[in-house]
Amino acid sequence: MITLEHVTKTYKSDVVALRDVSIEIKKGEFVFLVGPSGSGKSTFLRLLLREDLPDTGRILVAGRDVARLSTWKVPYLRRNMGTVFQDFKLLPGKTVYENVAFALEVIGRPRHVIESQVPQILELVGLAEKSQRFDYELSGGEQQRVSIARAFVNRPLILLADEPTGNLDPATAEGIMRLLDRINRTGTTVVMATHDEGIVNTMRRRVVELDRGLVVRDQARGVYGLPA
Amino acid sequence: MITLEHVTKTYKSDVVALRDVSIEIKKGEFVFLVGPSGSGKSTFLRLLLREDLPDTGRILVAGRDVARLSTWKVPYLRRNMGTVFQDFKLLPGKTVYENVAFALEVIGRPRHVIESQVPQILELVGLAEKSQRFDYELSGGEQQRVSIARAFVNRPLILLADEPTGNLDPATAEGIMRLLDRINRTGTTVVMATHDEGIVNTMRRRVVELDRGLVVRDQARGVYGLPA
Amino acid sequence: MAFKLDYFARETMVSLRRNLVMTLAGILTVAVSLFLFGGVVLLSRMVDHGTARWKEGVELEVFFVPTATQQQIDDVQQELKDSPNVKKFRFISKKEALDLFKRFFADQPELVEAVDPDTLPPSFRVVPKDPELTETIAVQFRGRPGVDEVLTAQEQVRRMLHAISWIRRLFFAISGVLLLSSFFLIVNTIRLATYARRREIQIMKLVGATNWFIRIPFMLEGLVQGAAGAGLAFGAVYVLQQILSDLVVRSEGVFRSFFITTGDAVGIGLWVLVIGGVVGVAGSAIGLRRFLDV
Amino acid sequence: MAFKLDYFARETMVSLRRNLVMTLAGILTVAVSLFLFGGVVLLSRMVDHGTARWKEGVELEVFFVPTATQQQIDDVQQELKDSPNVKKFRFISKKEALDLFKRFFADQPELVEAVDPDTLPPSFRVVPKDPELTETIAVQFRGRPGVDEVLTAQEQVRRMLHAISWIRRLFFAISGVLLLSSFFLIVNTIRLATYARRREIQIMKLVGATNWFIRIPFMLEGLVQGAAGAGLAFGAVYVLQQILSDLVVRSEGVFRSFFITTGDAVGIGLWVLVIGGVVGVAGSAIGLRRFLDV
Ligand SMILES: Nc1ncnc2c1ncn2[C@@H]1O[C@H](COP(=O)(O)OP(=O)(O)OP(=O)(O)O)[C@@H](O)[C@H]1O
Ligand SMILES: Nc1ncnc2c1ncn2[C@@H]1O[C@H](COP(=O)(O)OP(=O)(O)OP(=O)(O)O)[C@@H](O)[C@H]1O
Ligand SMILES: [Mg+2]
Ligand SMILES: [Mg+2]
Repeated sequence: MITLEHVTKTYKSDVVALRDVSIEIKKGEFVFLVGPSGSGKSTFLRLLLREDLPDTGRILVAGRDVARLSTWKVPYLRRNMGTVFQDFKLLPGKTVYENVAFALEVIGRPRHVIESQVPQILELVGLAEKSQRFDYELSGGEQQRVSIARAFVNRPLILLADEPTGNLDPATAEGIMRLLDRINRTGTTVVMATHDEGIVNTMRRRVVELDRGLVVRDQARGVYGLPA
Repeated sequence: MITLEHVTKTYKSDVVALRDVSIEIKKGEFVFLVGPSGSGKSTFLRLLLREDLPDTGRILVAGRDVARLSTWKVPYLRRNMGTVFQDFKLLPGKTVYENVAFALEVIGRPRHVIESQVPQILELVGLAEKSQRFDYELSGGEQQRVSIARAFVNRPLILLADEPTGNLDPATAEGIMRLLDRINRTGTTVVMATHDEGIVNTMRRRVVELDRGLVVRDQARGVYGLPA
Repeated sequence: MAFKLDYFARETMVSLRRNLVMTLAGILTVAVSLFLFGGVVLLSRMVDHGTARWKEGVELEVFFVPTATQQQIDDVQQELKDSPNVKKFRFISKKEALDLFKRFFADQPELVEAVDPDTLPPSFRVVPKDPELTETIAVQFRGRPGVDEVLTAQEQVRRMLHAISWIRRLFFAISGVLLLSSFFLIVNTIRLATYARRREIQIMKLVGATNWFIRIPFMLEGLVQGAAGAGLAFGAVYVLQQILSDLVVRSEGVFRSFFITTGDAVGIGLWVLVIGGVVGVAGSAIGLRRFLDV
Repeated sequence: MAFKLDYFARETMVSLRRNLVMTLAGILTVAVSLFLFGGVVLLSRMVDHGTARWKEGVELEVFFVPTATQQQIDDVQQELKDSPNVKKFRFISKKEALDLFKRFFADQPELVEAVDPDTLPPSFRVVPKDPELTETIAVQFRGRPGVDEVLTAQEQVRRMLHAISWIRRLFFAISGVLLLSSFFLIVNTIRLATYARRREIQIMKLVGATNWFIRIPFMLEGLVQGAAGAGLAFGAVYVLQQILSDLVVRSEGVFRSFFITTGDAVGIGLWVLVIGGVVGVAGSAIGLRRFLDV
């Protein structure tokens, strides 16, 4: 589903965010991306989304060479991928409902589908009553959950989640992880960057560890820290 | 140092973020503010900073009635408080160095002081080499550390930290907590909203738990969850 | 892309309302700059009307007696044709003279009523090759059979006419400059508003929106702003026309002929509307361009 | 607040550079709108010069022979004073006549050189109570001892003069409208730029910045933008002046008197600079106001 071959990404010529990363993620896998702050996790996800281009190397997502994709096809690539951004990236000046609905409007879903699916997903992330709130009227954790709902709502093939529980209390985080797990079981490939030791150690899924842009560990059913 | 008396805060008439909260925090205390997502932690900190006004009740910070303070005095109140915001609130289009230096420029520190203190604090949070980066050129955790550095740099009387470790890996988070502890030991009052169970349980400081705006627990040397 | 008209309409209206500061800034910029443009065009229409009869640069006019025969007229015409001093000339028939008379005294209908078309003389308006030759030509035709009188523009009047034609050109240039400026100012304002929303645009792209999906609501917003601003400008031009007409009617002498009609104002207004709409849409599209490649 | 000049200067320059889109939008708006204003003022200066000698609404002029005695002049003056038909009058001495002559023929220095001041006659410029009385007054003074001739403005010339005075008023109105529009457009643009940076302003406040600490760099930015834009407008006005002067010199007749000097352009340019700076600063201050109460 996702293949990286010798991918290197350098920002502004001197900051090497990823160094010669090669990795393969199969359809239906659940992968944790761990590593210290600034190790390149978000960059990894950004490249998959083609928010940025790699300097060298090849990235295949769902069989397509992401870097070679012509510009007008990029939106169609992105529609196969739901993304929870580390900084949420809610659409400013739009309500919770509109933010989630936007992911469906974009792919041209008819109105009645939107009107039934959006409340459903908001219920799942516990924001049913807050659907008419604006982005700036939400607490940090609530914004994060809107971002999660938007990433889920169009049932993407691939789910990229960057630190999706960073602003959530352990109980809510657990709920979200159960949701992610359920989505994964329906066949969706999930790649999740996280710092949450507890979650990684409980779920025991594949763990890829980055350090200063290098893949230093790739372990099936792994844990957060190095197995001591 | 900080006193809240029967403070209620309602957003838009129907969202009650804080309900009749009364609490006293003494000079030099270290208080964890915990509670599920949307329970009112950020609102609590926002009121102390006078980013918003309470509907009813009285808030005293360093002996001053925050709600009654005339507008022009507000900046002077805020200079006594360093704040780590949940969404970082870095100054857009400014470098790391400029962001941190701003807190010192504001209080009119001479140039040579700024030039010696800023690199020092950036060293402490591990961003010495990234001082010339712009806000949008930083990873999530790096932005969070800039926010922390800015809150510390002018050695405030009170430190408000809203989820300061949410985007940090456990090792970096521990380093930051050690720093916070050290600052607290020099007499600074620290109020920190957090979801990090590990940190709260390790530090064993005073824990105030909020739930839907109510103080449901106030425990010296407490833990994150209810002591089961 | 499924073209979802209702989505775009809703999105446009909501966005206009929520970004009120931007919306108003855009509308007012359009209104002010197009009003300036429309106002100047209106003034230049006034000058046009006021100087219509001088347009051809007439320097002298050979008037026939009302009873002049066609033969007499033809003779004079032939002579004008042959004269090396004449640059050009034009025949004003009785009917045409009546039309001009009516136009010139449009504000004095009782006068127009009273005139008997048969008493209005036909004439030739003659432009000499050189202003110095005016008197020579006048002498040549004075007293010809059928010719009543030859009137030459006096030196000072001629100079004034010259000045007026200059003023017309000046107004034309000013309205050109103002049109360009309006374009620029409007596009500038809308670009700025788009710039302020660049984050929103980037997020939309990351969520999988195509460029057109983002562009259409922005362009519709531009259209609404442009049209609304132009509407205000239209109104202001209309009011200006009323005020000027009023002033003209109450003025005396030559100024009477500097009339402007409501039709002028409406014509200009429609142009202003079209320009407003087009510039609004184009401004949005231009403003968006650089934020769409994410 | 310790007034840290170097901080404010640095902050201003850095911010102008980093917010380049805004900076350029601001500068260009100022440039375009002040150029429009300056251009129109320039034109109206031209009209002023061209019509200077008609300013007082002279309708007839009583010229003395160059050898007229003071007594003769005083007699006429007394009679003018006593006449119920005269609205006002003004004495033009020999010296003054020379000045006017020089000004009128500024572009023909050889003519000015040639004139002997003593041959220029003194005169009275007389405005009758009613234009109809012009001929009555003329008759009254024609042939008086010392009086050379009495020139009356012919009907058509009078009407033209009337028109010109109207045009002057018109230009005055247009430049007023343009000045207001410039103000509005500039403030609008700068407000929009400020609006786009409202988040930055809010953060500054939360970190403990006083209003003035935030305001000063913004106002300095406004000043720089206003001044830079006005500088461009100044340049454009100057170029316009050169072009117009050139056109005027090559034109003929009455138009020669519609000269404009480089001094006019510079005078207007300085005004434009002052206006640009003031509006830039005020625009920033106004734009900031609502974002400062956090
Ligand atoms: N736009 C950019 N320009 C320059 N450097 C950048 C840019 N974005 C990221 N970087 C740098 O690249 C490195 C990797 O960043 P990335 O965001 O991928 O880290 P991360 O693993 O997501 O960290 P975190 O856990 O803190 O979010 C960091 O050192 C960061 O400073
Ligand atoms: N500006 C606002 N307008 C309306 N409601 C708001 C606003 N800000 C916060 N709220 C609501 O007030 C409640 C408390 O918000 P607050 O941000 O204090 O929560 P929190 O404890 O910080 O949550 P989190 O852990 O998710 O950051 C939430 O239900 C939130 O939706
Ligand atoms: Mg990251
Ligand atoms: Mg919060």
